[in-house]
Amino acid sequence: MSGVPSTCSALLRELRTSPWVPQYNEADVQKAIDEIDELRTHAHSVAHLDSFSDDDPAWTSTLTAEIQIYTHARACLIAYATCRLSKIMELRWAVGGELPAANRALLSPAELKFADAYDGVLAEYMGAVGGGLDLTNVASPPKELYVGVRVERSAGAVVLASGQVLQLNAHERHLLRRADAEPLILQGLVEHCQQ
Amino acid sequence: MEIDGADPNVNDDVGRLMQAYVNEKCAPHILPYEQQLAGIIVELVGLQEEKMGGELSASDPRRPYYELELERMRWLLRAYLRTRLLKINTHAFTILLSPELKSRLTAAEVEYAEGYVTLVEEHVKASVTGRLKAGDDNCHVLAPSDLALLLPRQHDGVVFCRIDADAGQVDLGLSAGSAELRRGDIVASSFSDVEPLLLSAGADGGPAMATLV
Amino acid sequence: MSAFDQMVDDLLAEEEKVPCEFLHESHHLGWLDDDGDGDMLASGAKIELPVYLASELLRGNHVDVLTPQCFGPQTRNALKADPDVVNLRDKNEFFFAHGLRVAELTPDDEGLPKVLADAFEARYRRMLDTCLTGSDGDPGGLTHRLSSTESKLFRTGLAGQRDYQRWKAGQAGRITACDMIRHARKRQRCAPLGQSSTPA
Amino acid sequence: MSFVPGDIPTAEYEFFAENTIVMIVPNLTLPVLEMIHGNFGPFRPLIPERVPLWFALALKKRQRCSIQLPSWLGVDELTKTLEAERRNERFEDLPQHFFEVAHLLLELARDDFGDARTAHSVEGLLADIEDVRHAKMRAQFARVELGAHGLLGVTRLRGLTPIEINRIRTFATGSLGMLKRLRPAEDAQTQPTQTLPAGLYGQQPAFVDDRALQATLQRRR
Repeated sequence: MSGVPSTCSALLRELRTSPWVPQYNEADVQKAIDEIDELRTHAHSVAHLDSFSDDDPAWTSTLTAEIQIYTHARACLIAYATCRLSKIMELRWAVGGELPAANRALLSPAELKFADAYDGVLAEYMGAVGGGLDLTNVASPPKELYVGVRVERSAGAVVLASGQVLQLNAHERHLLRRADAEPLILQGLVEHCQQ
Repeated sequence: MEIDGADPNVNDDVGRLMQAYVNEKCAPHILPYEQQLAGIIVELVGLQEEKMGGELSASDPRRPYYELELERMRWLLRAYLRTRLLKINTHAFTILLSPELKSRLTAAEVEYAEGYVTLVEEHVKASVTGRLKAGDDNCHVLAPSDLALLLPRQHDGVVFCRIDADAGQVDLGLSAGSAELRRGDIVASSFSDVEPLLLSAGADGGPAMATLV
Repeated sequence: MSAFDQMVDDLLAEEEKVPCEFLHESHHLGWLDDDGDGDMLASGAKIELPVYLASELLRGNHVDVLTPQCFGPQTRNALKADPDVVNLRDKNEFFFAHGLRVAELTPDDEGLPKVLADAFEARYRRMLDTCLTGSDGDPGGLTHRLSSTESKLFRTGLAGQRDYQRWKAGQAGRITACDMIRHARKRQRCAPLGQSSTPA
Repeated sequence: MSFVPGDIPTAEYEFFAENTIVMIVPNLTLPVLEMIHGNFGPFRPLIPERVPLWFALALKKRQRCSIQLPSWLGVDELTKTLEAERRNERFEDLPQHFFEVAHLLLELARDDFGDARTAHSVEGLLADIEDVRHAKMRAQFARVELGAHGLLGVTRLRGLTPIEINRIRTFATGSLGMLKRLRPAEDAQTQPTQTLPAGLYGQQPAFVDDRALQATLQRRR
């Protein structure tokens, strides 16, 4: 194993094998940033050495290698950041509304800020297309106006899209309008039972 | 079963919007917004909703069927618009850099794309590039190489395309060059090779010469 | 697989290694070589380097790139003899993506592109059969032999097949909870908040 | 939930199919339905009317109509289709939503097939047709020919219905795309940029003041 820095790729590998996103890893991100800074500082100092000559392949190969290594590491870090954003949006689109607390707990402060700001951009678009169509949490095409659901675990009261308040008590069944039922099912609060 | 079009009482636009949705789902990059088509359906949905809230009596036996149809139409519109937004998420940087692709978006979609790109850039600056040491203030800006990273590299992809009108000799861009395409043929081809067929309306602005299946 | 996941895979595939031979000395690069000593990397040093690095050094005529062992004669012969049974995952996780890059960096090795294409095509047929028959489970341990590209394709193939069968069984209209939420919830129940689950 | 080209759930094909116009015989009275999809009715008991399938099925669930089966769904017709399908290498031309409509009617309007035995034979014939076509599809997709007439040939997929293609769409398009990368047309002027020539990050250095460094290196080449 040669000594090419590997913190960035470790972050990517962790992200790649995670069902959603892994806990934001500030320590490793900082370590990766330090690695990039160090290599970059070194590359610049090499170029300013008195003995440095841009005609000498023994020097230019060094520069080439160092620039490539930190450029790659930088790209990995940016990919880590943006790929996590894509997962955040993916979830936002899947459930509609605010991200569940369990998911929010995995995010960095900057990511939470992004999530909230993104909500704003999305709300603006949905307001502009009119008709009050919510484009997120679209489940399978409608078959019936009403959907039968079963409550798995008690989850307190929820406010339905229609403004009605529904008490979710374990093992109870309800017949809800589709628009009311879908978010509850997608968020795993109730189960869809087909007749 | 192909009797839809033959029936003067049936509104073809519904089927055409379904096809527009499938096209959008299958095409690897954004297609022109079906302004007219989607506009008609949005308007009809609005009118129908008005009717339900107004003139139609609460006990009218047709009400549940009207409601179910409205649910179906709203689902279709949502699915179509949603597919486009998700695609814009994926290709936002590419789209905003290409005047041709950008012109395919609605004003609201452009605004969405720009808002979204700004947020991504801000986030990347705050959590990566802005934290790196650099001898220059410009490091807070995303470099072209960072941008290049954010542009998905596979713009093209293979699609299944059904020819809906005799298209004559068509260049499929492969080693064999062109092929004679007849109505009803189905080809698996690069999207870029069949895109012109997909976007070409018939002589009188009628349906396109091909659809994605 | 979204474009963002693809970006991650592309970057990781760029980290796969190729053997390089340095054509001259290089200052300060001794640390790249486990066997070397000191600051200077010797001319003629043979080191395995990630593709992203090897390609730039090759462009500057600093190194020669050799064909990695995972694309060597042994693999080629095995792939020619019976492409289905070769375990590509063991050879290289990103066998085809990496192979394409290696082929670019070793233009003299004219056989490689055809080996890759023929192997992919033969194995594609095998996956096609399994996907289309939609048999459950994993006949012949297929998934363990697939490279990353293949296993992604195979999974989408099986998913398509299962979705179709679910529809035939009258289950397609059933709405289910979103996976991403289920995982996060499960995780939250197992690990206290704020504690990273990253293995040290 | 993120965008993956061509990823369409099978359930959506059923949704599209539900717009197919079918003939029903209602047993209720309803004024004209003025819907977005068109005007249907008025409905009077025993007077056949043309309606979208979803509406027919909604009435059917309330036992308010019987549905007249499309002619292609009769035992004789299906037997002919199956024979032709077996005899010819090409795919028979079927109605766009052949499988979806048949599936829905068998599930929700079984009594309209007459007796239980008829419904059963229809089911058997449909399964056979599906299997024969499926086997052909397998053969066609196994015979990958780059070049010639499009990636897979122009005529040999003719006749496939969308739901059949959808069944393996993402796998097939993904595999063919990869094959195309691996086997670029020999004489073709395929763009070399497709295969990530200079790594993933283009030629530009990430930091502004690195451009000077990069320029230093470029000069030597």
